[in-house]
Amino acid sequence: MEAMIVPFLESSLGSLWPLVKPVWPLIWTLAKIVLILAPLMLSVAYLTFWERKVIGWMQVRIGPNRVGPWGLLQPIADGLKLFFKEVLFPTAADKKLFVLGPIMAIAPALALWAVIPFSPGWVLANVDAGVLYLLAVSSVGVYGIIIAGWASNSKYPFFGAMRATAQMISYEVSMGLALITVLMVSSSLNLTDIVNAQGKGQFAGYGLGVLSWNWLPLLPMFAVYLISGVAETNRAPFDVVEGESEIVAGHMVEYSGMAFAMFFLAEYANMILISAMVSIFFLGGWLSPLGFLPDGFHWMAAKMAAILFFFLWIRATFPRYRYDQIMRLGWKVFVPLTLVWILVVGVWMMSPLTIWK
Amino acid sequence: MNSQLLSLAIWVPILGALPVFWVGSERRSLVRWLSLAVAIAGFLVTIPLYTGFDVRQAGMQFVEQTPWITRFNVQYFLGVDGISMPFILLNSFITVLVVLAGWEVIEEKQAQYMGAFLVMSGLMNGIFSALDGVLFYVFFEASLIPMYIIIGAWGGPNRVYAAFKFFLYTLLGSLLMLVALIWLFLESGGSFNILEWHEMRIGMAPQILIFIAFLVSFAVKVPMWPVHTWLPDAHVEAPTGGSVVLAAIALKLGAYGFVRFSLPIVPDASHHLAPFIITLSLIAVVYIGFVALVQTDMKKLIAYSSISHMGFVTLGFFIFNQIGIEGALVQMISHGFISAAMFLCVGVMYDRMHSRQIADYGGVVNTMPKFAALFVFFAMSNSGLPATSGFVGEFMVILGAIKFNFWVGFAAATTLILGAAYTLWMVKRVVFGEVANDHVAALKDINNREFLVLGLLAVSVLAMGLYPFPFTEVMHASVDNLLKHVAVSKL
Amino acid sequence: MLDNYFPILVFVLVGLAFGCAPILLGWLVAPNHPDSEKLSAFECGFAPFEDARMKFDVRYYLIAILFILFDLEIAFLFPWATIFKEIVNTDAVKMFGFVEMFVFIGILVIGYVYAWAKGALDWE
Amino acid sequence: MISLSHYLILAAILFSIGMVGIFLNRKNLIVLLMAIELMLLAVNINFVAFSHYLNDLSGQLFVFFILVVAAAESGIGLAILVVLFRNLSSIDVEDLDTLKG
Amino acid sequence: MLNNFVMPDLYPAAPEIFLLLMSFLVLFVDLIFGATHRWMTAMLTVITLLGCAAITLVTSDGQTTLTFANMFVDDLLSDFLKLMTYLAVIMMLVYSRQYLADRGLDKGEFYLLVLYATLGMMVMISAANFLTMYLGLELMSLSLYGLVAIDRDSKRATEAAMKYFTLGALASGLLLYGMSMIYGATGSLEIEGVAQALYHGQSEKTVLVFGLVFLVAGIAFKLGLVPFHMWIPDVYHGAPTAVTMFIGSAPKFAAFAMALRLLVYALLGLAVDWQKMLLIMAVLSIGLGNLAAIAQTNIKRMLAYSAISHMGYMVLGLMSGVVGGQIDAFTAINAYSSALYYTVAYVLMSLGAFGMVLLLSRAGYEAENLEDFKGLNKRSPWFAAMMLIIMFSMAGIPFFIGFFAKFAVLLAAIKAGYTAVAVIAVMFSLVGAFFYLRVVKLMYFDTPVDSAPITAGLDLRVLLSLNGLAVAGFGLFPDAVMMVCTTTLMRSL
Repeated sequence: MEAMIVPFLESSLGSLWPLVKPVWPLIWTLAKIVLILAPLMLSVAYLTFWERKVIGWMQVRIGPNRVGPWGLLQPIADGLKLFFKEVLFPTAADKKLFVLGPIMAIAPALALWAVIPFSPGWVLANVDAGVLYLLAVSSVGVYGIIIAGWASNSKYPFFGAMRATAQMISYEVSMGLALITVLMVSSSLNLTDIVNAQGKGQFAGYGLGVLSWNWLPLLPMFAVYLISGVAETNRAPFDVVEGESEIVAGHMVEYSGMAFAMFFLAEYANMILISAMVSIFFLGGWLSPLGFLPDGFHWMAAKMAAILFFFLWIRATFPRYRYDQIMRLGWKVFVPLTLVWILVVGVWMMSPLTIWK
Repeated sequence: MNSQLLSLAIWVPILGALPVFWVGSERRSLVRWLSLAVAIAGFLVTIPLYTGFDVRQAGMQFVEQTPWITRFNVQYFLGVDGISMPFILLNSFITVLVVLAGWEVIEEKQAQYMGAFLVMSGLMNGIFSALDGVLFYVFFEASLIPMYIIIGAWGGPNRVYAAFKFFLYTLLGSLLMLVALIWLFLESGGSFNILEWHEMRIGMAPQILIFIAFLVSFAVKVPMWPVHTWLPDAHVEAPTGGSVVLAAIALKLGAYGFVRFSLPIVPDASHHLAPFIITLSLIAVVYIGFVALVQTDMKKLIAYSSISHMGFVTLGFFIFNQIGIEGALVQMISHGFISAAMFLCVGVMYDRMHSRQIADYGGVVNTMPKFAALFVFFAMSNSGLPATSGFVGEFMVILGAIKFNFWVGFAAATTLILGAAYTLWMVKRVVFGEVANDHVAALKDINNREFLVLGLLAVSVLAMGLYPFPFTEVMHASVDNLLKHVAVSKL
Repeated sequence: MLDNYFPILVFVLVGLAFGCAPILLGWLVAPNHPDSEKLSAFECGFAPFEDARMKFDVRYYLIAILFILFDLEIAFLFPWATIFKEIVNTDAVKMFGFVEMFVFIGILVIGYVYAWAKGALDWE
Repeated sequence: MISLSHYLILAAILFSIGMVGIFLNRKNLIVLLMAIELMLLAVNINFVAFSHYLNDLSGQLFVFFILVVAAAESGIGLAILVVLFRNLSSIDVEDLDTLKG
Repeated sequence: MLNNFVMPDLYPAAPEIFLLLMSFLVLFVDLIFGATHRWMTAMLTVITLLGCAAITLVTSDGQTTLTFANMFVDDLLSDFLKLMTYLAVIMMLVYSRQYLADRGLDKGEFYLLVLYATLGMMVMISAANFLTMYLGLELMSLSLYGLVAIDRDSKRATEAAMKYFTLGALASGLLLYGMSMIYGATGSLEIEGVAQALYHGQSEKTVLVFGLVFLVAGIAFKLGLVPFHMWIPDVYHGAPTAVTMFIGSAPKFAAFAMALRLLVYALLGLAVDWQKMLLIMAVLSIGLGNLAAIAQTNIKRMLAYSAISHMGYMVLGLMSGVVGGQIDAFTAINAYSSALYYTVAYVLMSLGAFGMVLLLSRAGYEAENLEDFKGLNKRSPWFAAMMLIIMFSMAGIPFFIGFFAKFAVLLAAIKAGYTAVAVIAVMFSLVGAFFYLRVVKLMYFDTPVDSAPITAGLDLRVLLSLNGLAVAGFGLFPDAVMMVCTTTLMRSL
């Protein structure tokens, strides 16, 4: 596409072009970023709306329905409301860190999208170390929470932050280990390659691509990754971090207005990200499930939507876990399970029965 | 000829000390008799050294040579010549006396006391017979350990200070010697054999340095003025036995070192620095003699007298003539007997009065006639009365000194007056006159054991004074040989 | 090669800007009438009487330490996993490449079991 | 263009900051741990830079192990810190004064 | 690329592998039976070490074998040092059994950390690559940090652990920085490769020397040389005596191996440069170690300063191998074997000295002040004699092993032309003699303050006696150990 735009600009800007040329890559990149961020923000907004609707339906009520037709303008109203709310800086807080907290939470949640491929070639940066980048930057998100909790200098945020940190790093371990099996079978750290690797295989040859995706041979890992993803985003039923009835809102207690909104945005952006990652690692990304259907972004979107629905579904269904149960699940179930599965996959790949050539 | 005699002389007392330690101090009489048996056995094994000694031969006799530390070509190399052989006998003999002297007086930890002396005796025999540099050094240093313990554990009120001073002073000297030994080893192309070193050629500058290294070591041990200050402290604080061994044997180690190392290995430096040594010796003889005069403590007085007498020895060595060196050697042996006897005498009084102050005594002759007789006799010989061994040595050294330089001889001769002055004045104050106080009045004369000890020494002193030939006879060839070595420049 | 990373850098900066901007805007646009009650730390109606940064459970440290260890294990597994197919297809290292990593994991598992048995993984 | 020496100078600066941090820090032991990490990271930069310019992978391999060891080290360091805090109720460097002489 | 792979020969690393496997067994045995049968853990630990010794002996063929892609070397030197290490560790375990039990410190972790520290030392000893050297060093150090803090309720111990940790980490940082520079200059992490690069002289001298400075600083830290000695007194003092004994013994072999492999095997070409640094540090260590020891009232602290000075003497040997930049095999072996011999002698004495501290300690009482040695001769003449032997040996008085160690080192130094340094060294050993003598003085000349009977177990008594007698026996017959040291180095250099 760039190849089409550049000559156009060259001819239309004329003498101004030499001035633009040096910064052109930057402009072009920014344009692409906007192209990613704008829909993302919209998704975030409507994810909140959808969440309330879905939960409403599941609980046999209607959900938001007043603002705009079918309540569709509700997220916009929420956003505006937060925008005009007072931003408080508690006296006891460490002001600089207090501001830094939400920034550190949202920035990685957005920056991670840089390497996510939406469909062949639709990726901002097709880097070979994509998986590493994902792992590295997603860890930075923890800092946002812990900084917020520390900076607030108040007990609830402090506890919330401690809990959140411990929980997030615990599940990062199982996520990382689960990812190992994916890497074993796809032999690449490049996300596009990982998706493409899922398009090959016995079943894909029969036109049943859906059965060649990683979720089936790596089913336990798929489950582990998905559930860890829920825990990683501190979503119900692992939402002890902000558990309203326990510690009010965890690390966000002292935040208000836009500062609070940042955390909120980060959480939903992360949810969408996790769903994208699950799609890519286990559900074949943009690949179509059946051979005769064309591949494309719509598959990716559909898969992400399905996973997001799963997120909302379990929130409506499950009661909140106790904290010790969460830690036990992470350390005593997921870690051994993933380790065993690495062995299983290893043996499988060594054996003549291997399905990964 | 490989004989085991020297090894026996060294190891019989040391190994004999082990059962003594093992028996422990609870069984006192067993410990005493066992110690005595070991000491006598130690003495007996040295007698063949004298009887089997070939007086015409200048070289080493009773040689034993086996590799010890092959890595550095260190050998277990023993041998004696006419110079060192008498000291082994002297040492073993004195050990017997020391054991006897400690018979009843030592009440605490007697086993350790006796054992320490036996070990000490063996180590000192090792020093006198070692012909390997490292072996010599090892014995030389190791002998500090028992002495340190003896002074510190059974000494007087200020014993800890004295023990430290003794140890550190001596160590200070010997450490430099170690460096010199290593240097010689490297220079000689990998040999610690002292006899080979005697033949080695060394330049003047290293000679001087080596001489100084040895000098520091031996001067402290002798002790020469001005590094003598440890000696009065050590003597005063040490138990009687310790003082005896220190005075009779340990001091000789330094002097012996000069003869074995300094003179033959670095003769040119020795010649070059002889005036310096002679000066120091004369200062020791004269100045220390005066110092001795003003002492109020008997042990201190004898200690200073020892320094003064040892000044004679070093003087005798560095005038480089036969009579001087032989005189010095005779003086060493004689001083071994006499100083031992003097300290034993003081010990006898101290055991009864628990005081060494001259002022506390007076008129001892009235209550202890036998003792007084012996004491006076030893005092006479200490001041060089003819017909005692003290006279022989001093006379020979003075003769040698006059041959070398009249004024040196003259200065040395003043010792006859000074020695007589301080010794006899002390005897006068202690032994003669009225009974000074009730304590003196209550004194008991010496018992048979003490009489035996002192008597044996008196006989030795007298014998040596009247007929020194057996002693000088064995030295003759070796001293001759030594002088030949010294005369040849090694530059 | 580094060109690939340029968009990432830009995106990170945009992310940061995106974090700052709304807060700044909100601060500018929104009303600002602080009072001491508003600005006090959230408590159950009491004034907080001690510093909120108090001692906390040592188990959080434990989790942190365990996390570091496992995360590093993952760091070692990553390169291995990425070339595992290659390993399997190369006869010279097939068995070795497989066994070696499981020796590594095995050692870690032993430590893990030990920690489990010692109760390091228990929260209660 | 960035050359080897740039990396080396950066590493040297970081390393110095780390070292200075250890010696001049009189406040907090955590800062000390971080200073140590900083030093190790500086070393890593060195290794990676050299490895790249020498076209030899072993330097990067070394970095891997340094990272691991650094993590283990901070693990131990934290553990000791926790124990120390239990005993001392403080993690000030200045309070480490029981042992003297 | 993968096709070029060659399966490494595991045989040369058999002792390490055995120890690792056994450590798992120990771990689980302790887990299952530990609470009630701690002796099983201890016993298994000793058995493990004995097994290692057996394997080392059996597999020792005197050949130099490289394995693991030239990262690991098995030569006579490594076999010898490893055997010595096992011996030191076993002795430490026997010595400290009662002490640990009395204080509730005989946890399973103690034995495990000791095993892993030993493994680290073994890897260090066998390292043929900077990487293995570093990993071994860290495995050892990290275990030691943990060991120092094993008494969790002791303020002193945890503080010591913190100091040890901080300075230890700083040291490895320095070491690594040096390694990275040398890697940059020579393009190799292999010790042999570095030596080759230096030999061919195609590396940049400035970078090399810059790296060398840091490398030497790191080594000096681990050896505890002035001015990198700050941790030694505090750690020796603060740590539980059993741990102090451990730190003061076996790791010295590993540190020696490290110094030898890095400086001599790898950087012999820079000998002139590192000799100067070592020279200064050796003299400072000997000086400060001996002087500061005088002021101590705590025997562990005193021994710490004495350790500093002893390492100074050891380094004196290490730096005497090359004379004026000319490498001569005979001189080199002479010097390095003297340093090796010194290390062996020192560890033997150090074990004995700390063994005495353990002997006098009992449940609820730490006999770590010099005062506690008062009148020991009255309480136990035998052990007083043992301590006397050890102290005089440390002071370098014959007939004990310490004298011959000093003798060998001095000989090497004088041979290399450092006569003045040798004179300074012996003069400071006079200062040193003072505080060793003071211990003897307390034992023999003073009356006891603490008249409680010595309650130590038979194992400790027997071992301590053997240790003391060994110090004396190897002094009377020093040839055997010396020859072993020399042969070892001759066949490994």
